[in-house]
Amino acid sequence: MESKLNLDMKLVDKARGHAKEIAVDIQKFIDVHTTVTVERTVLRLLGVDGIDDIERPIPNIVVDEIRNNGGLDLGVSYWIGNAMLEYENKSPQEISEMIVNGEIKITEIKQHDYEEIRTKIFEVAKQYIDRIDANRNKREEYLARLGEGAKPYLYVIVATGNIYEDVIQAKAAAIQGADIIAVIRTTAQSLLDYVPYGATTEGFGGTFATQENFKIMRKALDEVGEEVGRYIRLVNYASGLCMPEIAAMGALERLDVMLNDALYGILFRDINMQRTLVDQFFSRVINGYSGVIINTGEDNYLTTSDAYEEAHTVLASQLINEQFALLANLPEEQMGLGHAFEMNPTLKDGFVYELAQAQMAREIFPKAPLKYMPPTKYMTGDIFKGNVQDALFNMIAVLTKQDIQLLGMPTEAIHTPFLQDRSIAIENAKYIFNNMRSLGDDITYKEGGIIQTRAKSVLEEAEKMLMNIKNEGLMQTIEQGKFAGIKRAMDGGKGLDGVVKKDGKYFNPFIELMLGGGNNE
Amino acid sequence: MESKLNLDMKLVDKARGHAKEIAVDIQKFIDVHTTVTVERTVLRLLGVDGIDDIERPIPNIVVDEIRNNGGLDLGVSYWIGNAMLEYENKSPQEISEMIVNGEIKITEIKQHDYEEIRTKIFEVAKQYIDRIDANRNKREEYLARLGEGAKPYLYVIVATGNIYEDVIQAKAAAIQGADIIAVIRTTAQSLLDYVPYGATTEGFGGTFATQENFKIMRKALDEVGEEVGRYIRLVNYASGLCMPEIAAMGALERLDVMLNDALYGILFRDINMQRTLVDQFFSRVINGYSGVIINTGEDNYLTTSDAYEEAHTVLASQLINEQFALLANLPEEQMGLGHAFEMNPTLKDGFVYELAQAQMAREIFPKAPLKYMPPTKYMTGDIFKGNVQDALFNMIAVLTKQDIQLLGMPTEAIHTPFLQDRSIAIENAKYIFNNMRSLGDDITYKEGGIIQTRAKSVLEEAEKMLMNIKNEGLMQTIEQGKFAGIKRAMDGGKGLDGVVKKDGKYFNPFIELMLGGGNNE
Amino acid sequence: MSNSVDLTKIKPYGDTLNDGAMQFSFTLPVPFGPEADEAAKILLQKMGIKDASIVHSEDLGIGYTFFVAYGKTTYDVNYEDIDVPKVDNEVMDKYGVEDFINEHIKREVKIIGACTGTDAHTVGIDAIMNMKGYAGHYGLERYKKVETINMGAQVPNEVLLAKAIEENVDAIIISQIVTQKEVHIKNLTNFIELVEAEGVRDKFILICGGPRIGHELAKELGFDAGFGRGSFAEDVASFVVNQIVDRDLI
Amino acid sequence: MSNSVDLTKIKPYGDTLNDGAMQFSFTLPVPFGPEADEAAKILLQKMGIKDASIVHSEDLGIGYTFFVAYGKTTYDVNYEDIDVPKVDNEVMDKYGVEDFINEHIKREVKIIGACTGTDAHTVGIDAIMNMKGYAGHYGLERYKKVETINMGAQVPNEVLLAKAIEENVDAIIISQIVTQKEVHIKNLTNFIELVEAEGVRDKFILICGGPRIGHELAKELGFDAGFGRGSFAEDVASFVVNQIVDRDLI
Ligand code: B12
Ligand code: B12
Ligand SMILES: Cc1ncc(COP(=O)(O)O)c(C=O)c1O
Ligand SMILES: Cc1ncc(COP(=O)(O)O)c(C=O)c1O
Repeated sequence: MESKLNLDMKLVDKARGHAKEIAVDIQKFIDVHTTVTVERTVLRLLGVDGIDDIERPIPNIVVDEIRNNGGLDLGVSYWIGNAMLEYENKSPQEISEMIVNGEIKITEIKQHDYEEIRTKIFEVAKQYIDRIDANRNKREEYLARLGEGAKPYLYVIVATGNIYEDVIQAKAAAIQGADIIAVIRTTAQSLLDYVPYGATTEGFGGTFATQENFKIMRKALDEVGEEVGRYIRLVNYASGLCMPEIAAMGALERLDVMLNDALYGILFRDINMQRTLVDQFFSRVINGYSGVIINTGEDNYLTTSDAYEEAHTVLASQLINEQFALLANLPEEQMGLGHAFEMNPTLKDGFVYELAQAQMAREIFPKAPLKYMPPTKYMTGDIFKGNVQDALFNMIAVLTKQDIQLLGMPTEAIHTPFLQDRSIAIENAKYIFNNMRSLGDDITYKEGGIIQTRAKSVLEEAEKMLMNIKNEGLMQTIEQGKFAGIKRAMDGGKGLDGVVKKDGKYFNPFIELMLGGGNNE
Repeated sequence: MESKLNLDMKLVDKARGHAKEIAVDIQKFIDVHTTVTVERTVLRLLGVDGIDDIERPIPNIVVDEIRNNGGLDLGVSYWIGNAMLEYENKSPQEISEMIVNGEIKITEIKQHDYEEIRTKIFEVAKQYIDRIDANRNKREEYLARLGEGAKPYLYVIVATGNIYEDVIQAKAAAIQGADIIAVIRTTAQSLLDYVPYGATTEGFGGTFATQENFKIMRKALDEVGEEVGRYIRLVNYASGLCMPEIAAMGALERLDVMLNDALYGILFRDINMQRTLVDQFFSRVINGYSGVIINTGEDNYLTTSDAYEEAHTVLASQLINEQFALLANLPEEQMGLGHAFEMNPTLKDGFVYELAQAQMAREIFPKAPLKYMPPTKYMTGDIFKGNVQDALFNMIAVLTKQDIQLLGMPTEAIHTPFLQDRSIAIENAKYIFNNMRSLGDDITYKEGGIIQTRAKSVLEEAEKMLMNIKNEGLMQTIEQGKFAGIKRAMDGGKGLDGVVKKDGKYFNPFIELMLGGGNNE
Repeated sequence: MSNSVDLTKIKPYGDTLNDGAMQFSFTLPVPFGPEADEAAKILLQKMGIKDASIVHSEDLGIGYTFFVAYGKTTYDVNYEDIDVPKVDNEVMDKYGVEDFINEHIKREVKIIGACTGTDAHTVGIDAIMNMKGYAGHYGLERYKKVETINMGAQVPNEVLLAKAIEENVDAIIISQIVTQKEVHIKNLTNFIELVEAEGVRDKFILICGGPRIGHELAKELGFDAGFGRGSFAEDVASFVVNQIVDRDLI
Repeated sequence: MSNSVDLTKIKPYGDTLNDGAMQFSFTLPVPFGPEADEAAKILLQKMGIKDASIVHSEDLGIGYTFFVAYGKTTYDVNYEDIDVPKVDNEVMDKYGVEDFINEHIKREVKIIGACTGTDAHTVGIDAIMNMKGYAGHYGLERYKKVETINMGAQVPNEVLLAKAIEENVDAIIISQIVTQKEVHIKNLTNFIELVEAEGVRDKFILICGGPRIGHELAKELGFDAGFGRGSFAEDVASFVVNQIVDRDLI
């Protein structure tokens, strides 16, 4: 792609270099730690599922049992593998049920040969890896057979709280033209240190993310996809205290996009940074391997800070997220880095600045399927004006070739979308994407004009910020409130007690398998 | 202004040359004809006004009397002047009233010396010319003292039928940010061969254009102009069977803009072409002299024909209108040539083609205060989408620096504007004009891209069309249905019987005074 | 599935079945402020809206206030009881109509059309009558064995009727686009009165059309059929040829 | 002038006084078609709308139809009868509040704030409390002689109250942005219950705020005041300092 901004690519490389050092530094910490949800994820990927009679998820019971007995530093793989050697013909699920029923004390079983344990576990793990491979292939088959909508993809949310009502609305949206459906999670699910179970029909401002709900919606979208002759992608939210578990569920149920960003959890959910950075790594490994696009949450910064003043923090964060993703072997083509149209509508030339920002993201991340978020902060109850704000947002997207367009709703400041709001939003986007389709290719930006100058200055500030972070450390920078003006302490927030330092013998078969091979290179 | 379209200016000159020949050819016809409304206009400008007891306007009674007695080829100036020599100390108004009352037979009075008649009439005429001069100066004073809104001016219509209700709505609009208020005429007034009298409170889809209504609204806008600290312009509609009379009323009541286009009347009102072309000349002389911006009706073509297919007819007509205006001594700065945003919203790249068209108009008529009309044809009852269509229209205006933006209403396909519709429309325009203010200056169009190519081809077609018209004659071309696909016969339509061939001694003091001098050069 | 609609009691749907959710916008002639919001809310309550919420209010600058509101209606509608009168013949395409004429009528069908009264909007009637038609549907002029006379805009009712009688047409079709102050109703009613006064009501098939006209309204006014937004030449043609046969006007 | 409003009988204004004109949009769970339009019209008629006109209807793809409509309400509202409870002290600016404290209270005023329950929207409470404030209005933190404790988001009611008691604050201010399924009502009611159970209701000035909260609602729930969209720190501060004096909490 030819640069329309005349960006200083050397400076981009420099900034990227800082980001890499920042990520590598954190990775050192990640590599020597595991967490309760990472271990529960391993269990899930070994086929462990279900709840006990007071609705506690079995993976939680097993991990808690091991942790309470001081064995989590070895990882659940070790203990389950060990038990499988002891009780031959028993699956991880059966062994887990035995634990739940109090039939065995897993940490007290005789410890078998380490290599045999590994071999045993890898056998099972590979079966589930096959299932993920199958999902990945199935997605590709669908895409080859049905095709997909043109970019920017039209992405809408459903959020009724009731998965069956969500299904109706998702199908309607697909018929109207949506390419991607996200089922918004119920308020505060991200703070639960377990994943609820089964089909659910109640939630606040969203629907519980459960494996059964994933399955129900996946089926519905496959059906409607056949009907409309387009593959319809499904999104859910991983960020939170169960990041890798939800990623695993997504991989098993063929979700296509997963919101996945530790920084989001730290800043906007007050999740402990150590915990969620460790969780993020494994979740990204899973997403990367299973062909799931991740979406990062830079857009959120601009809902609290000013989009004009703090534009560089978005770029800085995107660059960091890119490096974290690369370390998890997640290819650029799956990096749905986030940004947002949050310029104050009363700002003279606000649109022009926003155009610069969006084009800059496009040029700095040419292969990434950028996720572009709609105006939210400056939306009001004036739905007529709101629809125009959304139109301008759609224009920027088509002008700068964004990939994933989370459609703005005229009622953003009022309620989660009504059926008709979604239809209005889709109509808006379809009109603009078609009526201005080639405009972006037909215009160029004046040398040294407002757009080029703005992009240049944002890039410079981002590079400076990254250099500082590199020098001070990412965690320290967050402690100082450099992102979104929010300060979070290293030891504050939720979930720190779920972080465990690994033993030398710790192993996680999935990280090894997913990073090492598969159809991902 | 630097050309962004890389237009072939030689071809523009060539097209303009054709248009000039076309206009000059018609002017030969115009110069030897007068019409009943031209003569009524002369009376009005000599101070004749009022109605009789069955509400017939006095100017009509006088002109009909003269015409019925075969004297109209000399013009009313001749007869009134003659009567003034006969009845000294009587004003044209008093003489007219004597005619109305049957006290005198104006064509039977002894005929005085021709030069004395002229001198007499020129004396009176000059008094009214002074009044027009005073209005012009007053406008300039206001503009100097209060200033005006930034371009594109926000132009909205009021159309309640009730002038007092119109006043309320016009004031509200000005407070909300409108710069120009047009009082839409009641349906079919343009087909009346007289101008109604007095303040009116009933109309269909509009309010009668009367001198009293002009006065009432002018006063209201001057008041609200003081309140908001901006001069608020007032518009009415001249085109129709009373074109020059309304222009004269506008000049006397300080209107600022006047819809004024013979082609509109011919095509859309089935007014006879000979009649209205003669009327147009005098009306433009008046508008030109009194500093009133005229608005031409090319936009209307696109409400019946397709905006993509027939774009060149708009340009051809603009060039013809320009030449007609120049022949009437109307300066470029007052030529509000019309065009419209009427591309089919389902057309891929429709916006891009429209951008080409609007930019082309801008570059070909750099000094003209272009009047840009909103989407109407493809507006539907979907007011949410409608507001987005209007937003795109506003974008093109600010990108291409249009001057007079007739704001689109979300309810265009439903009803004449509600108070709230106008507010929504003004909000829309203010948002976009500010938020994208400098975008036009910051972008350039690709050499040989869609925009440049489109402008080139429209220009070429327009030049060809003008060459054909030049060869065949304008009236003949209209007979063939070359504009808006509507055929009108030379002798068809309304008002032909009001056309009169001038006698060698005919004179019209106002044409001589207005073309000859004043503060207009 | 949780969602099963009771058609005898339908209610608006926001995001949950029968939530009754509706959006409103309107202006009240009272000054911007909390009292204005309250007035807007009370109005909605009177209309049977519960949980009325004024989500936006705006000062219109002259002591009037504009509102956007949401709320939930307490009313429902029995959908099963609804019976909308409709043109009941099947719509044939151009070739179908031409075949029908050849087979059943065996002569030219003559249709006169106009946009009457002060109405100058010809695009609609042209869409139906002119050669090129509209949105890819050819107009009546292009139909074999159909002769058309399009009198254009602003045609007085008297002139149209006189011409129809003179030309001995089968059908008279009238377009009315402007509806302000019910001018279309007055105009169409007047036309029917004229036709009846002339004693020729049974000779003609009378049709009107326009964006605010429906079959039901047309019937009420004394026409044989009415066609609203999105009608095409084939709708009119199919109706006319069927009527000629049904009413034995062959 | 023709236009004179009778405030005891106000009606919506479209383009003529008392025309009653209103705009509606809503979805019905019935398939697109003339019957759907008719159902929409009947619903509006039940709501007291005359001349209901469905100007747009759209197939939502799942047997549901979306409508845009206009019509004229037959109801009116007596504006003169309206009495909206409002915070009745005058609003002072920052300097006014500071002077008021120096003059009448002569000690530090302590305010604790939080966004409670599951609500994570801190922008509103930050706008009131944080140094930088909002839209050019400084936040409470910047007021001299005002000490603030901003506990941030998702604070359980119990934790907030315990901290308030521990710190012996004057006022507790709570933000609630999420209102789905009336979660804000439940949450705020629960807080009042806690305060009463602890027997400390009279010790504190209790305030809540958020885009869907008004003074009236707040009073109903048992708070001393409520502040909606567009409130600033000075609104809260003025109320608090006045209450301290009026309720003799000095
Ligand atoms: C184009 C247009 C014009 C053009 C007309 C050019 C022409 N030669 O027709 C011009 C610019 C001249 C014009 C002028 C005016 N217009 Co005008 N115009 C429109 C506009 C933008 C589009 C109408 C149109 O062409 N639609 C496309 C056609 C294909 O659709 P249609 O007419 O509905 O026809 C279809 C069906 O209804 C049906 N149909 C229609 N007729 C018939 C007849 C039969 C027999 C059958 C079977 C079917 C049928 O079939 C057609 C095809 O599907 C509308 C706004 C809008 N977007 O609707 C305003 C609109 C109709 N105009 C309006 C007004 C008020 C005027 C003026 C009176 C304004 C004024 N005061 O000066 C003037 C005067 C006109 C007059 N005396 O009638 C109002 C009417 C308000 C109302 N509800 O009464 C509208 C709605 C705009 C508005 N919001 O103010 N207008
Ligand atoms: C920013 C934002 C977010 C950010 C919040 C970041 C943060 N740190 O605050 C993020 C991205 C994290 C977020 C997440 C969610 N959000 Co949110 N969010 C918004 C958004 C865009 C803006 C809110 C805002 O900041 N407004 C600006 C501030 C200044 O205004 P304000 O809050 O009204 O405050 C003013 C007054 O109300 C008053 N005030 C407020 N509080 C108080 C307190 C006191 C004591 C006083 C005196 C005054 C006062 O004074 C303030 C200044 O004038 C709104 C949409 C919108 N445009 O309103 C949605 C919105 C509020 N969010 C919504 C939802 C549903 C969510 C989620 C639950 C979605 C989900 N399922 O994941 C999540 C989870 C959040 C949770 N658990 O609470 C819905 C709420 C729907 C409803 N009516 O219940 C909205 C309306 C969007 C929508 N249409 O869906 N959101
Ligand atoms: C990256 C990311 N993850 C997750 C979420 C949603 O998480 P929660 O369920 O906590 O609202 C968001 C919301 O905007 C996000 O941006
Ligand atoms: C040039 C011109 N004149 C006049 C009019 C209005 O004239 P009438 O009163 O005939 O509707 C228009 C309407 O669009 C116009 O474009």
